[in-house]
Amino acid sequence: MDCYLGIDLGSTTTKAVYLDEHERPLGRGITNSRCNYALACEIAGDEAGINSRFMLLRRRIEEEDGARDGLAELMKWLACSFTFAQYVDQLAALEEICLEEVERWNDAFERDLYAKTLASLFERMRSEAEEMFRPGLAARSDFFRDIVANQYLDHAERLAKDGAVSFDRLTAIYDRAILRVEGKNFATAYAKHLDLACERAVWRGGFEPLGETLRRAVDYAIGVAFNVRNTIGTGYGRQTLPIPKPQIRSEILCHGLGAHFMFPNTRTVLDIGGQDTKAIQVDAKGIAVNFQMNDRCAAGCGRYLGYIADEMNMGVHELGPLAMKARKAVRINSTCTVFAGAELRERLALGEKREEILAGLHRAIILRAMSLLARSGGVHDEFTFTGGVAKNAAAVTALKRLISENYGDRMINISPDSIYTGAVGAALFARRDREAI
Amino acid sequence: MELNDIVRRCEDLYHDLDLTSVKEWKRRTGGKAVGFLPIYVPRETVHAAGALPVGIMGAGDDLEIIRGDAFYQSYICHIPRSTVELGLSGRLDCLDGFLFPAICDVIRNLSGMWKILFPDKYVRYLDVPQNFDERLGGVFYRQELAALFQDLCALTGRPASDEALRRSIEAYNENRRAIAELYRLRAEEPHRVPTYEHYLLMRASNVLEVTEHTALVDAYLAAARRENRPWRDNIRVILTGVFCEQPPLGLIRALEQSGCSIVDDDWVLGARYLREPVAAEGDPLDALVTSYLRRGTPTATRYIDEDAKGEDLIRRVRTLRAEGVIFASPSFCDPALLEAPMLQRALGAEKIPYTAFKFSENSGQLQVIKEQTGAFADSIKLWGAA
Amino acid sequence: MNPTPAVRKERSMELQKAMMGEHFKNLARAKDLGKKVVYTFVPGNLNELIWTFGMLPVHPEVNALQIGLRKKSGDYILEAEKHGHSEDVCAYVKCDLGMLKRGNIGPTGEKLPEPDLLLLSYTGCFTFMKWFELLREEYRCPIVMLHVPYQGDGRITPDMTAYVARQISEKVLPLMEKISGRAYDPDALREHLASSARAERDLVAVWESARNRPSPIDAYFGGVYYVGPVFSAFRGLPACEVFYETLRQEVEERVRNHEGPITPEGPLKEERFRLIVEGPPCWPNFRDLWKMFYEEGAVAVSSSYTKVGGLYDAGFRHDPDRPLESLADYCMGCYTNLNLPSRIQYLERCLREYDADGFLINSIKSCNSFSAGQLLILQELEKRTGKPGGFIESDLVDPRYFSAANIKNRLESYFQMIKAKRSA
Amino acid sequence: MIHTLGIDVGSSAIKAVAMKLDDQGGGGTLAASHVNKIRKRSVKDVVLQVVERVLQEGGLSREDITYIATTGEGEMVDFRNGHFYSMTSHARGALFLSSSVRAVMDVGALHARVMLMDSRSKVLDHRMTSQCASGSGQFLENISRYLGVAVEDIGRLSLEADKPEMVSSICAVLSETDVINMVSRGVSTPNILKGIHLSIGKRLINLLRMVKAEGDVLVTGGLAQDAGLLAVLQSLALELGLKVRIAAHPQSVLAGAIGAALWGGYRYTKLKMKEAEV
Ligand SMILES: Nc1ncnc2c1ncn2[C@@H]1O[C@H](COP(=O)(O)OP(=O)(O)O)[C@@H](O)[C@H]1O
Ligand SMILES: Nc1ncnc2c1ncn2[C@@H]1O[C@H](COP(=O)(O)OP(=O)(O)O)[C@@H](O)[C@H]1O
Ligand code: SF4
Ligand code: SF4
Ligand code: SF4
Repeated sequence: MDCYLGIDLGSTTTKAVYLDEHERPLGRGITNSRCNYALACEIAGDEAGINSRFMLLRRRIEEEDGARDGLAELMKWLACSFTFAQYVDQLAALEEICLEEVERWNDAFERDLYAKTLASLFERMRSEAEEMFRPGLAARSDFFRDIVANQYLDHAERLAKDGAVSFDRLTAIYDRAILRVEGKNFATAYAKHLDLACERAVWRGGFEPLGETLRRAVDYAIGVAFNVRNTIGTGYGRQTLPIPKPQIRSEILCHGLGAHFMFPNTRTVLDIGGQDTKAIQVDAKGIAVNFQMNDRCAAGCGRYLGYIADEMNMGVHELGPLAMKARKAVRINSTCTVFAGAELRERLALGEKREEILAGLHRAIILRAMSLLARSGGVHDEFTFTGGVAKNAAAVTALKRLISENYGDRMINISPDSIYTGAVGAALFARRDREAI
Repeated sequence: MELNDIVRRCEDLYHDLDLTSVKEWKRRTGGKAVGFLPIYVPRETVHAAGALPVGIMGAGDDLEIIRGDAFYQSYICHIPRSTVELGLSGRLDCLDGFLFPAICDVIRNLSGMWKILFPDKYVRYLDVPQNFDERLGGVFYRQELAALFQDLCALTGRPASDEALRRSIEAYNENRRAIAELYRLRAEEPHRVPTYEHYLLMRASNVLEVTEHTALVDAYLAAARRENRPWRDNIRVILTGVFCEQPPLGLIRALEQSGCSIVDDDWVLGARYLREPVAAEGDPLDALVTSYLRRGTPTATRYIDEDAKGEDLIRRVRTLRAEGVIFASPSFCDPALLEAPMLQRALGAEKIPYTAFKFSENSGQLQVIKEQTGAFADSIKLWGAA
Repeated sequence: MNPTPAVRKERSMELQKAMMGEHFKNLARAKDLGKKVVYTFVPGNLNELIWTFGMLPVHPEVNALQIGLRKKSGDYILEAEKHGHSEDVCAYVKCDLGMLKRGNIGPTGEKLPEPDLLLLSYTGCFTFMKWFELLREEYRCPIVMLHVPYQGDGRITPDMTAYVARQISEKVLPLMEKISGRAYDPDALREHLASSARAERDLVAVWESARNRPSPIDAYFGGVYYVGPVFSAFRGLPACEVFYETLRQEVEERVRNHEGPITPEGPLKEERFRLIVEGPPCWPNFRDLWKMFYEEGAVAVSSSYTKVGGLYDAGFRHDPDRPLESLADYCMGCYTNLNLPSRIQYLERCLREYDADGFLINSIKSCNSFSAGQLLILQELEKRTGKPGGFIESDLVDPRYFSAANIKNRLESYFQMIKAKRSA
Repeated sequence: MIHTLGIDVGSSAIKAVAMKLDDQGGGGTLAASHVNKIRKRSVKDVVLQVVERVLQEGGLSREDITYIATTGEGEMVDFRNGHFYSMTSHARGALFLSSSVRAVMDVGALHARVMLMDSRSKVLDHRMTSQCASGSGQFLENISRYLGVAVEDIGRLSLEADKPEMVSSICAVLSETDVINMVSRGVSTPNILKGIHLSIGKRLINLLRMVKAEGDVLVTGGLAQDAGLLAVLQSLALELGLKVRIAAHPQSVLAGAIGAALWGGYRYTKLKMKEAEV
C-alpha cells in the first residue's frame, strides 16, 4: 500500500509516522536516539510500520465483523502481547551479551561466579515478564532500556546483598551490554512477534470466539507491503539522516504543520523537546511565519527534567505527578541544569518539600519557554503544546497558568500524540512534495 | 518616627511595583507624574512644572519577566526588560510622561521603543551634553532644558515660571543636604546605618515628593543616632558601578554579611549627582546648566578625557578611609564594565585593593559573589593594610 | 571597510586594494613623511577635514574588522580580557586594544603609527566614548571630542546642527591647526566636500541598482566592499571618485546583462530570495555566513549596516556650500544615530522599494547600539509589511559567538519558511 | 600546642582535617583527615560523621580542639568558631602543601577558580567560572557515569588516549549527547575522557592566563586527583608558552580544610592576645 513516511530524529527520541494517500495517519513509532542515528531511524520506521499494521488489522476486524464490544480490549491484549514477545527476544539478547562480557574476564573464579549470578538474574527477570505485560498496567516507559533497567537493577541489588557479588560490577556489565542490545533492530522480526502475540491474546485474554477473525486479520496485516513513496526527515539530527538534502525539512516547519494538522486552528506552537525549545507562530495554513528557539544550553529543555529525574532517582514520567501534589512552587534561582541539580539537593537538605521544589523547577522551565514565546510574537489563539514535555502534567499546569495570566483566555491544545508532531509534519510534507512533483 | 517604621515605609515603597504611592499622590494633588530612568535628570524641572518625578530603576527580583524578554536578547542587561515588563503590564500607566536621559545605547534605544509601545504618552530623550564648555555644551543643554520645561508645563497645564523653578531648586538643595548628611553619618559610623536601610532610604527618593523625602531622611538620621547598634568587625569599602541597573536587595545584604561595610556608593546616583547646591538666584535654567557642567559626578557615562575619574575615586578612598573598592557591574553593561579597568589601574597604582563582580537585578545565586567579597574582606582583615 | 576582495577580481576591487595598500604604506611611513596621524571612527568621521589639514586618518574599527576577517580577533580579544576587560563588552574595542597591546601591528602586517590626535566624532554609540577614554589612557596624546546629539525625536533641529558646527569650528579646527601646523583652508575643505558628494552620488546609483531583478549587487556581503572607500580614509579624495565611477559602470554592465551579484564562487546563478539585512556582519566568519546565503540563492538587496557611515540613499550629500553644517548633519545622520521609529521606517521603505521577500536581522552581541531594540524592529516590520522576518545572533569579531550549526539551522528554517509561504 | 579543626563543606564532598599547631598558632602538622562524599545525604549528618572520623583518627576529643573553622558552604555548620571564605583557605592550604606556590587552581564539583597569591598566601587576584557547569567536576562525573567508569579511574584512562575527540557543545548537559554519539561511533573511552579533559582544561588554562599566573601553580580540590586533567593542563600550558609549573599534591583535595584549620589557629591566638591585653 502506498504511504508517506516522516521521520523526526530528535536528540533523545526518534519518531516516525506513516500517512496514507489521503493524509490519514496509519501508524507511528518511537525509539530512543541513543544508538546510532541511522539505526534509530530504521527502528522508528519499522515500529511505525508495525503500528500501521495494527491499525490495518483493527480496520480489517471491524470491516469483517462490525465494531463490537471487546474489540478495544482485544487490541490492548494484542499490543501488550506483541511488546511481550519483543521483550522476551530482547531479554535473551541482553543475557547473551552480558554473558559474553563476563566471558572475557581473566579470573576464572569470578567469571564463573558472575555467569551463574547472571543466569539466575535473568531467570528471575523472565519469570516476571509475563506479569509485566498485561493490559491495564501503566508502562513505565516506551523503551526497552528503561523497563529492563529497573528490573535488572532491582534483582542485581538483591543478589548482591549477601556480598558475594558486587552491585557495581553488575551494573557495569549491564551498562555495556545495553548499548549493544540497543544496536540491534528487533522490529524486523515483527511477523514472528505478531504471530506469538495473536496466540497469547487469544488464549490468555480469553478471546477464543474471535480467534478465527483475528488470525485472518493478523495474516492480512503481516502480508501488507508498504510502498513508501516519499520520506521527509526532520529534527535535531536531520543533517545526519541518510536521505538527500531536498528531503530534509527544518523542524520549525514540520512542527508548525504537524500542529496545524492535529489542531487546524493552531496559531502558536510551543515545542519543548529534549535539547531545544521552540516557539513558532503559524498562519492559517500551518506554515511557520515566525519562530524563536533556544538550543545552546540545556536549561529549560526536556533534558533539564531528565537530569533532575536522575538526580532524584525517578523516572521522567514520575516528576510531573509528584510536582502536581505541591501547594506552592519554590523559586529556583539556578538557570543552569547542573546547578539546579545542586540547588535541589541543597533545598532538600534544608528540609523543603520535594514536590514544591519540583513544582518550582517545572515553573522555571515554563518561564523560559514564556520568554521564547514572547520573543516569537506572543501567544495567539489557538495554542498547541507539543514535544515530550507536553506529556508532563506539572509543566502543562504551569504553562496554562502563565498563559492565562499574561495573555488571557486561550484555547490550549495538547494531543496525547504530541511527541509525534514533528514527524507528522514531515510526513505531510512528504505527501505534498510528492504531489508537487 | 521610630526607626522600624521608617524602614518599613521604605520597604513598602521599594516593593510597590504598582506605584500605589504615586497614584495616591496624584489623587491627593490632582497633579501629573513623570517617570525617568537612571542616572540623572533635572528633577527640578518636573517638580516646577507641578508634576511628580518618579524614578524607575527596573524591578529588582520582584517581577517575573515574561513579555519584557520579547524585546531583548540574552546579552543585553536586565533593567530594560523589567522596565518594559512594568510598562506592558500596566504598572506604569499612572505616569503621564517618561524621560530617557542619555546614559547608554540601551536606554537611548529604549526611548524610541517607548514611543512605539506607548504612543499616547509624552516621551522624551534627554540629550545631556558631553561637551562641558559653557559656550558649547552649555548653550545646547540650556536649549534642551528649556524645551523640556516647556513640554512639561504643557503637559501639566502650568505656566513655565522661573519663580517655580527657583523654589524647586531650593527644595532639592534641601534634599541634597539631608542625603549628604546621611552619607556622612554612614561613613563615620557604618554600623549605625546598615547598608540595607541606607539603600532603601535612597530608593524612596525615587517615588516620594522631594520635601517628604527630605523629612524622612531627617527623621531617619535622628532615629539612627539614637539607636544603639553593635559595632561590627567589617572592612570599609566603596561600591561603584551600580549607577543604573540595581543589585537585588539580597545582594546588598550579602555584601554586609560577608564582611564589607559600604561607606560610599553610586546607587540612586541621580539624587546626589550634583555635588553642591544649585544656585537659587539668577536664571534658574542657567543655574542647572552650570551645576551640571561644573559639579556633576564624574561617573562612567560622563565622557572625561583626563584622569579625573580615577583621581576622584582615590580621593574618596582616602577621605573616607576606605580599605578597598568593590566594582559591581551589571552584566553586559558597557559603561560600567569599560570604565572599571581604567579605575582599577588607577587604584592599582596607589596599591588600593579592589575586587570586581557582575550581577543582574534578578541574580538569585549569590553564593559566588558572597564567596568573593568574603575572601576580599578576609584578605584585608588578615593582612591589614599591607 | 575593505575586506579581502572577492575571488573574481573586478577592476573596482583592484582599485580599492591599491588604495588601501597605498594608504597603509603611507601610514607606516607617516613619521618619516612628516605626516600627522589622526585616529577617528567611521560613523560620523570628519575625513574631509582631516585631508584638508594634510593629516592621515586611522580608523580603529576598520583595523578591528580587518583583523576579524583574518581570524586573529579571537586572540586579541583574549589579550584585552587579560587586561581586565569583561567578556560582556563590545568586542570591537577589545580587538583594537588587544592589537595595541600586541604591538599595534596593523592589518597589512606593518606597524601602525601612534596617533598625534584622537578625534572622537562620537556618532550613534556611547561605547565610542569609552573606547577613546581607553585609547587616551594608552597614548596620552591630544584628544578632542565632538558631541553629536542623537535624533531622539527623529529629526535634526537647527540648534543641533549649530551646536555640532560650533564644536567643529571652536574645538576641532583650532586643535587641528595646532597639530598639523597648517592654517584652516576653507576652500580646500569645499573641494573635498564636492568630491565626496560626487562619489556619494555614484554610490547611491549602485545601491539603487538592486531594484532590478535579478539584483546585480549584494548590498550586504558585497555591500561592505562597496562602502570601503567612502566610509574609511578616502572620502573626499579623487581616487575615491574614480572608484565609484568604475564600480557604477561595472554594476550597470551587469544590469544590462541581467547578471546577479558576484560571490566568492563566481556570479550567482539564480536569485531565489531577496532580503533586507539589518545589523553588522560577523567578520571572522564572513565567508561562512555569505556562503549560507548564496548557496540558497539569497541576495541582500539592501542593508542597514552599509549605512552606518552615511545615509546617502536617503538623500544626504556633503555640501560645499554649507561646509561645517553639512559635516555636522552628516555626523547626526548616520544610521545608528536614528531613533528606533526612524530605523523601522527606513527598513520598511527598503522592504517596499526593493521589493524584498523578507528581512533578516543579524543581531550582534557586541553592539548594543544596533542590537538593543532589534526584536521590536522585527515585530513592527512584520506587522507593517506582513513580510517574514528572520533572526540570527553572532558577533562582529568575537568568534566565540558564532555557532555555524545554529545559524545554519535558523537560516534554513527561514528560507524554507519564505518558500512555503510563497507556495501556500 | 593546640589543635584546630578545618571543615570544608563542598557541594559534593565534605573534607575535614585536624591540625597540630604551636601555641602561637604557627607551624602546623596534619594530625588527621577524612573525606566523604555527600551522595544525596543530609549535609549536616555527613559533616558530623566526617568530624567524628577525624577526631577518632587523630586520637582527639572535641575538648582537645581549640578552634573549629569552616570553609566552603560551611556557614551552616552551627558548631563552628569561625568561617573563612574558600579562596582565603585554599590559598593558605596550598601554601602549606607547597611553600613555593604562587597560584592556586581549585577545581571542585561545581566550581573552578584560580587565585593568584603572594608568598604569605594573600589572594591578589582571582577568576572563576560563572553559573555554568561546563568546566567543573560534575560534568566529568556525569560523563564517566555514563561510560561506566569509576571516578577514580578517569585519570588513568585519559592518559591512555591516543586520539582524543572533543565534544562540540559547551554545555555540560548537552555534551552527553555528543558522548553518546562517540560511544556509538566506537570512539574509545580514553579518547572520550581526554576530549573532555581538553575542553575543561582549556577553560581552566584561560582562567590562569587571565590572572597572569607565573611560577608554581598548585591544583587543589577534587579534580587535583585526576592525573589525566593534570597532564592536559601541563601540556596546554606548555603549548601556550605560559611560564608556569602546574602540579598537584597528594593532599590537594584537603587544601581548603587545611587552610581553614590554619587560619583558625591564627585567629585563635590573636583573640587570646587581645584578651590578654584587656
Ligand atoms: N511521558 C513523559 N512524561 C514527562 N516527560 C516526558 C515524557 N516523555 C518524554 N518526556 C520529556 O520529553 C523529552 C523528549 O522530548 P522530545 O520531544 O522527544 O525531544 P527530542 O525531539 O529532542 O528528542 C525528554 O527529555 C523528557 O524530559
Ligand atoms: N580521582 C578523581 N579523579 C577525577 N575526579 C575526581 C576524583 N576524585 C574526585 N573527583 C571529582 O572532584 C569533585 C569534587 O571535588 P571537591 O573539591 O570535593 O568539590 P566540592 O568542594 O564542590 O565538593 C567531584 O566532581 C568528583 O567527581
Ligand atoms: S545597566 Fe548599563 S548597559 Fe544597561 S541600561 Fe544601564 S547603563 Fe545601559
Ligand atoms: S557598540 Fe557597536 S557601534 Fe559601538 S563601538 Fe561597539 S560595535 Fe561599534
Ligand atoms: S548553564 Fe548549565 S545547562 Fe546551560 S550550558 Fe552551562 S552547563 Fe549547560
